Amino acid sequence: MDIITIPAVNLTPILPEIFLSVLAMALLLINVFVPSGQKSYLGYISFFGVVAAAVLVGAGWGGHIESFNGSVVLDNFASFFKIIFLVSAGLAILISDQYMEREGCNQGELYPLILFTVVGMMLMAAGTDLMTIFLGLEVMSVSLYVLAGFNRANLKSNEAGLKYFLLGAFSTGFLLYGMALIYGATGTTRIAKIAAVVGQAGLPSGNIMLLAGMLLMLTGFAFKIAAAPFHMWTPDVYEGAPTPMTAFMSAGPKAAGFAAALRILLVAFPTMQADWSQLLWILAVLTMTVGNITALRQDNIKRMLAYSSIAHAGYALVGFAAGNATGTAGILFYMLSYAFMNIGAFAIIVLVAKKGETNGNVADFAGFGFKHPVLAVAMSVFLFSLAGMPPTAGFIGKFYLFSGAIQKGYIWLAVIGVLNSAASVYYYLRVMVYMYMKEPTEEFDWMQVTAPVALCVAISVLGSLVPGIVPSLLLQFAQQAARLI
Amino acid sequence: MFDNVWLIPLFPFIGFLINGLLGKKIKNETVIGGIGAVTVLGSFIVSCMTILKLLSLPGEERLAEVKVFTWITSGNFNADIAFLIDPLSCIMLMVVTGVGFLIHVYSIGYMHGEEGFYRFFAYLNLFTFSMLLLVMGNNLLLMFVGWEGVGLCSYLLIGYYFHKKSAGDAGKKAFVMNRVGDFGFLLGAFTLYWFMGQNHNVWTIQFTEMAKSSHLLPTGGIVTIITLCFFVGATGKSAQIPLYTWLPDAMEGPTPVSALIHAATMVTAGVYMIARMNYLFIRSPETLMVVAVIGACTALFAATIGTAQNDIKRVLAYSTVSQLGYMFLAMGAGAFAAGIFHLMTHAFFKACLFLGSGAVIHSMHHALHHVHSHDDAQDMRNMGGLKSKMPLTFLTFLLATIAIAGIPGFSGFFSKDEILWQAFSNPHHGGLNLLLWGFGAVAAGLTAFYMFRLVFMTFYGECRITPKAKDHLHESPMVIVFPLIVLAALSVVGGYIGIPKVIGDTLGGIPNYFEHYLEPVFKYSHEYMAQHAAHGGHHSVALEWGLMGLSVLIALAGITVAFTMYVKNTELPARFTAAFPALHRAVFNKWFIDELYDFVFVNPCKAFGRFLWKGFDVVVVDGIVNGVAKVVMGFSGVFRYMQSGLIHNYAWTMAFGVVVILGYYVFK
Amino acid sequence: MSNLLSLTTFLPILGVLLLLFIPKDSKAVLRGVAFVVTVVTFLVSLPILTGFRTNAEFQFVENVPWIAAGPFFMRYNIGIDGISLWLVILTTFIMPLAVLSTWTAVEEKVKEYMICLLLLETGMLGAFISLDLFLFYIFWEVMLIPMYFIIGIWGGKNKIYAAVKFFIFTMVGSLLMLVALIFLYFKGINAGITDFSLLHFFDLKLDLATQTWLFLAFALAFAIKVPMFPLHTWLPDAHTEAPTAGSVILAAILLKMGTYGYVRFAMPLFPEAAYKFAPLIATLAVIGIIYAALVAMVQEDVKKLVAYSSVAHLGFVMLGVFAFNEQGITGGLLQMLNHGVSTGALFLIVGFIYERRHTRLITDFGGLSKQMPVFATIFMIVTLSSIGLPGTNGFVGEFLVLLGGFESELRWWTVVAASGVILSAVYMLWMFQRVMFGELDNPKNQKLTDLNAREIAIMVPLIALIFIMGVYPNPFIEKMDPAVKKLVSQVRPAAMTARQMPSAPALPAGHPMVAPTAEHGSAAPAAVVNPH
Amino acid sequence: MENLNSYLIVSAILFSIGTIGVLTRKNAIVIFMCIELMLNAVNLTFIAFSRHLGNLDGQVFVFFVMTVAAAEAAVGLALMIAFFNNKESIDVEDVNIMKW
Amino acid sequence: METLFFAFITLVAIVSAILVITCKNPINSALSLVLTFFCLATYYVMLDAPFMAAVQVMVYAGAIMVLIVFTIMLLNIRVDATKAHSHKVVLGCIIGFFTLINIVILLMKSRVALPTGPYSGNMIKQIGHTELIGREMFTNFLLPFEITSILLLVAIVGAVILAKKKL
Repeated sequence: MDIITIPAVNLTPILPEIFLSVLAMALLLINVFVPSGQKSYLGYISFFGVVAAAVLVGAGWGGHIESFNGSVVLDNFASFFKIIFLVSAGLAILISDQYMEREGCNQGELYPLILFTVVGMMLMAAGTDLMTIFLGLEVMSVSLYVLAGFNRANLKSNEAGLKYFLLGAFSTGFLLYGMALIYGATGTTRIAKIAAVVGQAGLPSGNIMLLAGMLLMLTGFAFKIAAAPFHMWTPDVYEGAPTPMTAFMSAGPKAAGFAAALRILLVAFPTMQADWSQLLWILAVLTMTVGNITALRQDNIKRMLAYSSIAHAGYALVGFAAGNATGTAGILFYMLSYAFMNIGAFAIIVLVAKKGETNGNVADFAGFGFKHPVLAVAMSVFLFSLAGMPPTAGFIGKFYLFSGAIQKGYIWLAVIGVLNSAASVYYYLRVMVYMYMKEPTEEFDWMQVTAPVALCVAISVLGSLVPGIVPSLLLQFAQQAARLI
Repeated sequence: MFDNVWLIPLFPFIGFLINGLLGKKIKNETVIGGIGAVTVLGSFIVSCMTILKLLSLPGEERLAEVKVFTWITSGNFNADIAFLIDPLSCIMLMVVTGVGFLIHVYSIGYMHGEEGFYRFFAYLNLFTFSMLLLVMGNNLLLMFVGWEGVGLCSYLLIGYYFHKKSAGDAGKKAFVMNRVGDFGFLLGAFTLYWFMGQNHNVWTIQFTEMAKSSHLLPTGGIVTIITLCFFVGATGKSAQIPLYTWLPDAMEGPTPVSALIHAATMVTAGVYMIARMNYLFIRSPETLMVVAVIGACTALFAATIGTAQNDIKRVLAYSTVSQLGYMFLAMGAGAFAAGIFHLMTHAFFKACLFLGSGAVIHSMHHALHHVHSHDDAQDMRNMGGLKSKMPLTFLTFLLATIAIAGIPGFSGFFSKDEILWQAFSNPHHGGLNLLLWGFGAVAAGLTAFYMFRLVFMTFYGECRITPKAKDHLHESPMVIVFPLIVLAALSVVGGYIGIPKVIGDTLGGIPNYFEHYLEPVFKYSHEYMAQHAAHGGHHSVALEWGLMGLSVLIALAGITVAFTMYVKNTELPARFTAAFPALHRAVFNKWFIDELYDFVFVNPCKAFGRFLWKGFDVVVVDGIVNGVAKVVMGFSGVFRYMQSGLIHNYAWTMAFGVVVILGYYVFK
Repeated sequence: MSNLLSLTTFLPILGVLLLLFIPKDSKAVLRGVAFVVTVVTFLVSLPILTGFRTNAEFQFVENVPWIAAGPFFMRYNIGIDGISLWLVILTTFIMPLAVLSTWTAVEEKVKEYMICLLLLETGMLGAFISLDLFLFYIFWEVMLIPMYFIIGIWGGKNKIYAAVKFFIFTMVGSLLMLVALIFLYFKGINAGITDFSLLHFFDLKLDLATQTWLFLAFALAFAIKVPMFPLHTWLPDAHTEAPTAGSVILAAILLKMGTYGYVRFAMPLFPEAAYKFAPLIATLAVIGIIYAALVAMVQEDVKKLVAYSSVAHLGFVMLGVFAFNEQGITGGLLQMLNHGVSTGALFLIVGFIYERRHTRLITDFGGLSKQMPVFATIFMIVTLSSIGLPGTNGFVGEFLVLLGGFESELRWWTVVAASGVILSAVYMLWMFQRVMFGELDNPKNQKLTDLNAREIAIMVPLIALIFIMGVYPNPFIEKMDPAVKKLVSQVRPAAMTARQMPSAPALPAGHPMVAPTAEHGSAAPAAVVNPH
Repeated sequence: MENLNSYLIVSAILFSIGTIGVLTRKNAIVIFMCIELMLNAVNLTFIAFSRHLGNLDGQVFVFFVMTVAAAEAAVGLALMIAFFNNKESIDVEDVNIMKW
Repeated sequence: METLFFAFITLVAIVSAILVITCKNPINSALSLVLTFFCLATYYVMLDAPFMAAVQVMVYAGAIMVLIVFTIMLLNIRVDATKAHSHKVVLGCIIGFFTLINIVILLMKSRVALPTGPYSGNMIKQIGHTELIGREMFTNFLLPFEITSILLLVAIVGAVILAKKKL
């Protein structure tokens, strides 16, 4: 019997992952020794850990290193997404402490779980093997189930966790079946090898099994990015989950879903683009429309933002359906901007809400604009960015997404997209209507703005505005990242 | 040579600026009135110099254009602020500034003590300015500026007593009706400009150039359209059927205004405009016929209404409408000079009449005011026997009345008779001529009747005012009487510069100076006529004398009837009304034309507007907008309830999605 | 100075930064600073006017790269020609007056209000000077935000409805325009164009079908902004609810964006399509003129009346612009300026009495002339300007529009439109009469005070402009003339080819209609063709 | 050894039965069991393919799927317990406070 | 013989799977599921994957199912006498049916890749399944293998957080 020799592996591609995992584990240990009132320190440590990880990711920019026999890769695409995840995590961490403290569930395990989630997402983005991607997805999902139900004394949180778990696991079934079919059709789980098989086999129409596998897998990712009709969990989970986690969930995992789906479809199935474009076209329309229209009549602001998040997935799908460089770059840019603007908005919600997540209705923002002008302006920036008004990052992002579609010739898709955008303006404006145009019913005197939250808001404002005014640099990064093949 | 003609409009404008901007501060009526009058006097003097200079030139050189600055240029379109000096505009200048000056003087006395005295003079000066622009403008657009400007001043001055609702209404009515005319004017101008430019590459709106290239125009056809459009403009401004109803209402303004604007000058603008563009009108027999018929009808129609009015100014107003009808009749007959001649004489005697009536009203008003009576100072039924109280006024008034009635030897006779003869003898309308003449002659009789009715009711018989007030009646001050005397004198002698040919010949070859003087203006028309028109039948001198005698007889008959009914046998009118109640009611109520207009245009317009607003704009247009929003919101509600919160539904939807997606590709 | 335009445009932003540091309770200081900033902006913009050389070139051009990523290259490319010059000046001119008009009208949240006004100014100026399609779009959208707040925060009773309607209505149109914009860009790329510069796209030859779609998208966005008939309903609401300064700016400048958009973008970019749709647009414009006039006639609220009158006036602008000839376009452009001045003034006037009486219902007034003579005079002048009385600015524009329309193929449209001249007199004068004339019988009106020095100071420049532009419009026309000529040359050939002229043209120039008769009995006089 | 298709069809049947279970059962734990059933069906597919293709990637995948199933079971059941603690029910129809 | 055996196992597997979704008592469902798992393990053996069969029995039928049963016991859920199924049974069955139809038709239509790998049944038997799997896992799939460690850690932490008695 031979001795199994573990091949030499290059750890560089997964350095950030390793760093974050180690940090998370260390935090788990440290947590034991930190008294319950001082869990903030864990937050600080993890925030700086995230920053450090971002530096690591940044240091790897421009390289292209495959490792683990083609299980994982370091490329710009992965790095860009990793930055998105780190931004989401960092911002979410900043607002977690205050929230968790207020809700009385500030347990130290929170931060390691967030970091593990990030690790999972990073593996999804960097994975070049279906197994890596699947396991990354599961690491992310399992952490998120826990995070959604983290406030376990709160029924809403329980419910969010449970719903997310059951539906997530259900969708995993389809995802896996899809992977199985692909495996059956190609004999491998390595994306590069699948691409090779797909490329030579005289596809796309040739092998329905491959197509079906791809579709089933796509539905699995559609669940993660909350695309209709796989979006149903989103509002409930977003509403029930602790607000910082909602913020995190809306930005990170969505981007991770896109990362994995983009890599698989663009690298492995470029020859079948006609098929998946067609599907994504329809999904995009459905998603945008359902998200936006349903959001129109929401009273709970978290729920409203959940529907808005569905709609945003729809916009991103517009770029995805285009499947070209412009659209892909648009998705990358948009996901990053979205992380800023959405988490920023949730940060404000964290501040305005009272204990037990009360005061979370749109109407509760009445008069906020003139009680806390700075925060209100920040909120307006986020909302305008979400609505896609220039000169915010949201606009540039949408511009690139729709441009991708138009470049591809999907004019009607773009038209539907912009009409949706116009409809969406209504509910974003509604928040501003309450903030600025209604008489205050409350004094907002319970609000206390702690430094981390303020930092989060400040970063988010910058992140929503600067790429809107001088987007070149970021766009160029996104375009370098979008060069997958 | 005429370099300083721009001073003519400038003076009144300066007066307007001073009075308008500083009048409130000045307060002193003499100064304000003085400024108003002196500026117009200045214009008058310059006008006199201008006309003298013009007369010193040989006939064919009597034309000058003075450009002040370029106003609008765009593409091939060019409009200057430039003045045209020719015999026609000079005549108008004399009328406007001369009569205008007298009325300004008169106003100082008449408006004494009125609130907003400065405002009145400012408007009056502005009016003079605008009227001068209208008259002197060397292009259609500048004329239009004056055209609208006088309309504006008319509006402002009619609404001078703005606290009276009737005054405001009347002003608005005048403006709007004028605007209807302006609409026609503009369309005419556009059509002309476009047609000449498009087809002949003559892109111009200058009168002289248009005249020069008028030979390019066809006869009838497009020219008929153009001239009809212009004529619509003329009917608005000059109160012809169908746009005449504003003029009687315009009597809401102070009397000097009626005299200046609604008798002597502004309302004649339409006549002036046709004369100015005679070379166009002559090219369209159809238009000429329309003009003549409208003129004749208006002359008769307004005269009938005039017979039954009791308001002294309204009688004069209808008289004005009627006399304007004469002028249009002349225009329609192609007798442009005759029309302008009547315009001038009419300015004299009608201004005199209005100012005289103003003096009466002024006096009545004061008397009634003294005894705190609320009787109407303008109602002739309250007057009577003023002859002795106001002898000078009476005398001047009588002279002017004789003039308007067409008694030989007075100015009105010459001009009116010329028109009637031209209507009868012109080569344009064939068989219609007799009818036109008939209308004119009957109208002349009616004119004589109602004018003398007015004189008799006002100045003769018993004084019907309350005895107490009677003592307060007295002659007006000199500042009022002086203009009356001047105008009365002009009414008498003004006609001698235009003695009709037949009389002149009989009297030993006295030429018709007026017609001769205007000859250059109508040169192109005459050329055209010489080329094209079939010459009308030659009429014998005897016929002309006969007709002249007939019209004088008719006039005399009218006077006699009036004398019978209102001096000798004063219960006759009542018996007459009793005998023909329907007729009287119709005439008294001005044939219900105002009501008809309200019914046909005004009310439907408002109702339609209201419908468009409440019924269409709010319900349909905005309804669609809000409806879209509502539908989207409705969908929102539906989608919202699909989000039932139940895991089964969610899972089912997902599985359904998978099945459909998969099924589509599998079964494809 | 080479970056004068940028300076003018972004000065208000500097003002905003300044305002941020002023405590919000010192209202007088806030107002003062805002006023000074707008005045300085106006003064800075004057050298643009004086330095403008009368030719068709874009001047004061600044052109630096801005966004360079992927297929897209956007530049910060600004400049003005004769068309935008006046709109820029109009904007800087109106703004100080607008600020001044809110001196006492807005007492709450003064700081935010002034910030909104200044942001708005930057947005509007930016839109007028952009020569990069993308840059234009940015400014175009940015404008919405401060205006939304101005209506929504400081507006009347129904302000939220009006503000949201305004925002979304405009947004729908402009987003479709965005799609068209991107599509156009890709067409451009295929034809070798490398960035969003407007000037490059002028040379792009597109086929008619493409042009049609693109034109429709652009036209919709601009039509909403203009607003043209059936898309106008946001306007009465927005105007009625907006505070005075908001209405003034909305009417005077914001609406001009729509018409400016047609002139600058929709027509020269898609000339054939524009020509093809000219009858449709003219029809809507004419309907707008008549319809809005009729509706205005029966309004009970003065402000709403003025709002509808705006619709009618802009109908004239559209008609003129789509006459495709020099007079029409010049008239349209002048009418834009005129409308800015006179309707702006009207809204100020409505603001004055609203501030005094807190009502705008016509029936609440009557006889104000007696109590407020100065006001009456000013109101009268502005009213007359609005109905286009010769000697005031309104006339010149309206006249040229009608003239241009008449010379073009839209003759019959023009005839109908001209009747709007009558209707405008009806509704304006009727309103004026009901407000200003009659008995002063309402006791509340008897206590009204006449305009104060500040209010007069606001109105005097406007009144002066009304007369200057009415009496001596030539300097205005001269500056814009080369640009208009260029525009005509851009759109006219297209119009000519699209028309497919019948083979026999009209009679040659100077050829008399009547055939010469004394031609030695020549047998074929009709065959003589005049050589020129 | 039976041919590949038999296994695949058995797997499909099991997968469908699992789906039906998820869609019809009310007890969250049973639903979870049904999901496990689906995963097992997938596993069968993987191994069948693996055997057919003669490479072991599929079997390795199955190994990982089992791990995942275990992890999910741990977290899922913990979530159910947490929910049960608050609501005294594990019926998914009681998981309904958030809707619309 | 083998076919018969396959048919028998299939029958058991399907029947027990149906029992999983029809039994009212969760415990019964769980036990049926265990039976299904055993059937699957049998399949694995038939497919020359004895190691997977062993893991199947140990991990699934053993660990996971025990956990589930424990939970059911722990929560002590009343056996709902009235309804174990939601009212959506019909809808659910339709979806399930169509899922099946879809997959079956798909399988009919599709081509499976030709055998590419070196691992025939004989070779597996020769070298030993466990070793082969081990080789694969520690060479080609080393990274996924490592990730599972994180996954399990997360699961543990999560489960502890969610279910521990004291907050």
